[in-house]
Amino acid sequence: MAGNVDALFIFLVIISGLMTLLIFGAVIYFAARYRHQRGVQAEQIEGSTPLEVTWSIIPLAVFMVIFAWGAVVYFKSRTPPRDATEVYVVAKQWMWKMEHAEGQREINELHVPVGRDVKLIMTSQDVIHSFFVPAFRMKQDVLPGRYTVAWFRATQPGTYHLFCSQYCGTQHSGMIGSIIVMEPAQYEAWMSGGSTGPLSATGEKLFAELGCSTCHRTDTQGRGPNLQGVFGKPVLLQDGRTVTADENYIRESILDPGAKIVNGFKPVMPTFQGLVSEEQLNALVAYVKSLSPAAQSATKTANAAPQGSGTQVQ
Amino acid sequence: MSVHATSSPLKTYFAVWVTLLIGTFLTYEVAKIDLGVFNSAVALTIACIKALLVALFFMHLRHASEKLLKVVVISTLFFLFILLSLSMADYATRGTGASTVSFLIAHIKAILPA
Amino acid sequence: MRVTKRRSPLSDSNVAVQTSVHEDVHRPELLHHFADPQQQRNSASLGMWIFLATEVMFFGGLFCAYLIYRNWYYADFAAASKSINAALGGTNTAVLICSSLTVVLAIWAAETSRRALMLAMLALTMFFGLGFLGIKGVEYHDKFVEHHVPGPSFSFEHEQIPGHPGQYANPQHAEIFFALYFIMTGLHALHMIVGLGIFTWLFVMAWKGRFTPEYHTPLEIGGLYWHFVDIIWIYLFPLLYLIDRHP
Amino acid sequence: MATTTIAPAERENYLNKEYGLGSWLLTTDHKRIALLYLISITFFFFIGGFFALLIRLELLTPAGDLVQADTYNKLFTQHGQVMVFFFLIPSIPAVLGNFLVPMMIGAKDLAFPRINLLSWYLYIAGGALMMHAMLTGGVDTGWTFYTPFSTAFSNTKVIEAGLAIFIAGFSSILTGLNFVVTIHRMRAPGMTWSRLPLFIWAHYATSIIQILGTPVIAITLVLVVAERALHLGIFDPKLGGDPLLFQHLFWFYSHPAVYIMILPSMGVVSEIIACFARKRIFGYTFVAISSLSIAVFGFLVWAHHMFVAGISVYAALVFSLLSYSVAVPSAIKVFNWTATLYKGSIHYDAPMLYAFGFLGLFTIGGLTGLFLACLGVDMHVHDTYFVIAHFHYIMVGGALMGYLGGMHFWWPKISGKLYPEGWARLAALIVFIGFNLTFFPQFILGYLGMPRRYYQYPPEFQVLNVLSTAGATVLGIGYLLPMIYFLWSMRYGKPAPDNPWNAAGLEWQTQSPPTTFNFEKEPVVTWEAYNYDEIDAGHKEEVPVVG
Repeated sequence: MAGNVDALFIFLVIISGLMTLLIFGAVIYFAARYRHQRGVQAEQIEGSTPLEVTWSIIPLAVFMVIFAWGAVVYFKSRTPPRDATEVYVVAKQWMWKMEHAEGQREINELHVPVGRDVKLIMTSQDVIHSFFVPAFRMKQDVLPGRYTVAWFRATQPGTYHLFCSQYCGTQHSGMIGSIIVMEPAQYEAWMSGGSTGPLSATGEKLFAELGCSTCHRTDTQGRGPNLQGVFGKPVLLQDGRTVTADENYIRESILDPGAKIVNGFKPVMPTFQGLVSEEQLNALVAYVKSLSPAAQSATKTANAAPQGSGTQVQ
Repeated sequence: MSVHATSSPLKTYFAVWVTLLIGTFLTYEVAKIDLGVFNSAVALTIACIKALLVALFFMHLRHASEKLLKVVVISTLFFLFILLSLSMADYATRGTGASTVSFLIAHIKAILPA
Repeated sequence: MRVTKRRSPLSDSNVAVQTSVHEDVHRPELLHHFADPQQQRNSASLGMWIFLATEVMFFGGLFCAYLIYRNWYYADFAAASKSINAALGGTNTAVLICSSLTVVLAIWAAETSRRALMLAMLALTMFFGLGFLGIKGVEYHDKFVEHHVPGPSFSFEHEQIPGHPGQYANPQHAEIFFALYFIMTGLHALHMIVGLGIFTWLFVMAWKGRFTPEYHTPLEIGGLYWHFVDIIWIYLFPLLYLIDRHP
Repeated sequence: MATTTIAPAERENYLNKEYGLGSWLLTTDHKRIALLYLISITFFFFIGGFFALLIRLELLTPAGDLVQADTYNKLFTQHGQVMVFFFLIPSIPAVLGNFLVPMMIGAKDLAFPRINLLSWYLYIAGGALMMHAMLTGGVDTGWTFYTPFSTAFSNTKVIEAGLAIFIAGFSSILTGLNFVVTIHRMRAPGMTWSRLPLFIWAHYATSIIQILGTPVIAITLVLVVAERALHLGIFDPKLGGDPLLFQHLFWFYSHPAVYIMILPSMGVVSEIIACFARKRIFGYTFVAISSLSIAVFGFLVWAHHMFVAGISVYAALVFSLLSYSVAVPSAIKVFNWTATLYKGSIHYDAPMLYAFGFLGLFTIGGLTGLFLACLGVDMHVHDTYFVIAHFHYIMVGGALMGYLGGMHFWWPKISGKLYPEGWARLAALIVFIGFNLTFFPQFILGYLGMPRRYYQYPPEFQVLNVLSTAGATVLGIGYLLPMIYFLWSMRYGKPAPDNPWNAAGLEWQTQSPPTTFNFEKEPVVTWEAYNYDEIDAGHKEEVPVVG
């Protein structure tokens, strides 16, 4: 991403540099050339419509180029690749809690392998924060009550700043951390230690403990919908609407089950708001995702260090 | 009030008054019939007509001697429309959960014969 | 003294050529910085309309918030809306419409030198205004008794969603409805109270005989304000009371 | 510039007509109210400036050592709130606008003089409440009041500050209302729309924003205050609300509010450039129309403050596209001012130096706005010092340069005294250099990734921060100088002639300082705006206003 943003940024610097030179040059030249001299009167000029049109249209055209280019870069950065490694991020005043899909937990640090897409599924426990890694030219606000998603791919091993860039209270400037980018081999070594098992396994255990599995059965007999293969698919709701089962939908269904009732089911599920923590929610979401082949493959291929697709210029 | 004094505006005033009362009654009664998404549409249409009547006749916008007052009203409504439409544009297209767009489509589908 | 006053075609004033304004005519209401009564009246009316424009945007922000949540939490809002008394709301709409009528009649009476009628209509307007607030008070009282006022004692448990038997409204979302309901109707009621203040003052002025067929600008300006408050209610009523009323 | 006649010392004017505190506090004279505003906004400017100074001192070192973190947060919050709501927004409209709008159109006063006074009292009430909030604990939410921090987490005086801004907002609304009605209704005979000075057009456009935008922030603050006081859930996701709705409503006003600050400044600059280039403004119509289009388009772009806040991607695209629509009229203005210089007869008096400064700083500020409107770049520079630098270039470089330029330009008219020209030129130079030294490094800081509102920062950012702090010191001196010599000139300055600049415009056709009703008799306008050819050709007898 950094390359894309930088190229655009440099383009903008050149464009505005030229504009600045043009205007400053003209102002300074005119100011010197036409300075007041005794006996010389100013020459009145009313204006010129062709000129006005020219200097409206040309900037507008340049602006449209900037817009289009910016939109493409933005769109790319908002669309995480399907097979990205997933990390759940919980922000709170004033720390970052990270949880890898494989189960490793970290605070204010995030270890990632070089050259692999990393998708961040982020939420906040209290106020709005913002996940900002200047080196990756990437920033996304982290909101309470919902997930926001961001992704990046590191190209150089090293340690990079992680800042909270949305003002969040007293220790806002202390809510910093590091992204530690490692060679794949080192990363494997790091990953092998200190895990309590994959996040989805924690979620599976919770799923049983909270009694979810009594209704959400793996057959068609449950009182709740069968969750196998649901993630990422469109879901038909009772009122005729269709939603895509993404992270936010699963989250909402746990916390506010009455909001979107799946067609053919009764609104019998109790809310789990206040009963599960953000970390537990993440585990449950990870578990539901693991029930879908696409998500599963993502977790499995996570260790296979996929090569860049080629279209992604770094 | 030489500007808009016609012979006697009383007739107009009472006619508007009666229309407004009928409109209120109609709004109240129509709400009891299930029209799906069109319940709100009907209620808001009647409300707009009522508001227009008050503005045109009671507030004398119709007879206003100058276009300026109409310009003020129309441009205010334009900016109100900007506020409502552009902020809702965000909500209607947020990918998360059921968007307003799919909500409307679903409602219209529900009303159309299968 | 000025004899002619030319304005360009672009000018917004209808006064193309204003012929001799007699300064010897006693005009206590003409403020010193205006050239003539027409200019003063036009200024006052434009000022009021612009003020109403700010009011539109003021309520507009609330409507924006309300409409977004109403779309989001439609079912919960419908359930909450069903718990408020639409008959009282409808009655109040009628009361306000009647008060708007009495306002225009008062102005008409001023235009046609019917002092007694003007005073009666002004009094009647205030009567309707107070009636509106009284009915509003009854509604608020009901909500208070039912614990529907947002706050620590708020409760909206096991309230059916209209049209979905067995499905209950989310109390949190209903609380947002009631918060907006109280803020919107509360600010509207505040405007009514200000309106009553204005009309009390107008009544006193009328009593003192300040209004003539030539000069009753305050009456017109106050009337504009009153009608505007009426218009706001015309929208509040269906939006808040009639979300999903069918059985 | 050549001065022709020296005014007699003791003519009756608006300053010496009455004496005593009551004659000021109960005045309905727009000129006296302008001076009341001048004194009060200067007071708030120095309060806000003091906060800025402390912020820059704290940032001299990477560690948080000068003040506590909480104090620092209050400093930048209050710096923003005071400067935006109590200095910049009222600055040019309430001081220069109040003083000049009636005079420029040939009116005796604003349409509603008592409402004008009321608006000053509202401003003072809001200001007093703000002062009280600051003195009894302060506010730490950032000037943006973002929820849910402001409604549920901050334990500072959010309610008081919110109400203070709410009240001050009504002052702003009433000023705008008064201007619009005045411009429509009170123009002198012959003062057609196409003859209006561009200052008036700019204030007309500003007033539209004040009238239509301010109520929205007012109601938003009402909701924040209500939510905080009563624990409602309108903006709190824990209770089902959406914090982004707050941001939408907030920026619906607060983005156009930037144009409330910059548009009047553009009006001032148009007047100054025309006068000191002795020329008609190039493309008068386009400059006038561009003011209006900035006001209108300004309302269409607000969510470019929210590109990374979690709004829909599609909405972001729309808002990014619309954001460029406001850049075009701004560009048109800059090009037209530049073209006005062509074949002019340019004088380098202090007001013109400020106007040059405005041109340069506004150009940089405007162009960096393109970066922020561009989705791809905004992802990186949003909420960093890049944004800080950008909006200071607009709001301080642009709005404040215009304000100072205008104050110098019209000071002879306002006070009846001449300011010391040499000092004024020096001050203009110091402000320009100090400003760039303060804020240009912040662009680089932002690109390197230093987030805004940071109390301590990684050591690699120190060099640029030290530069910035050094610049702020220079800038501070630059702002103190005019304050000192303006005060000095009131007592020791040479008496000003009626038209020291030989400028066009009705305000120069009356005496300095003007009488209470501005003109001896109602002026009749028969000439176009900026008729410098006629003035310089010596046809001065064609401007028969003062009896």
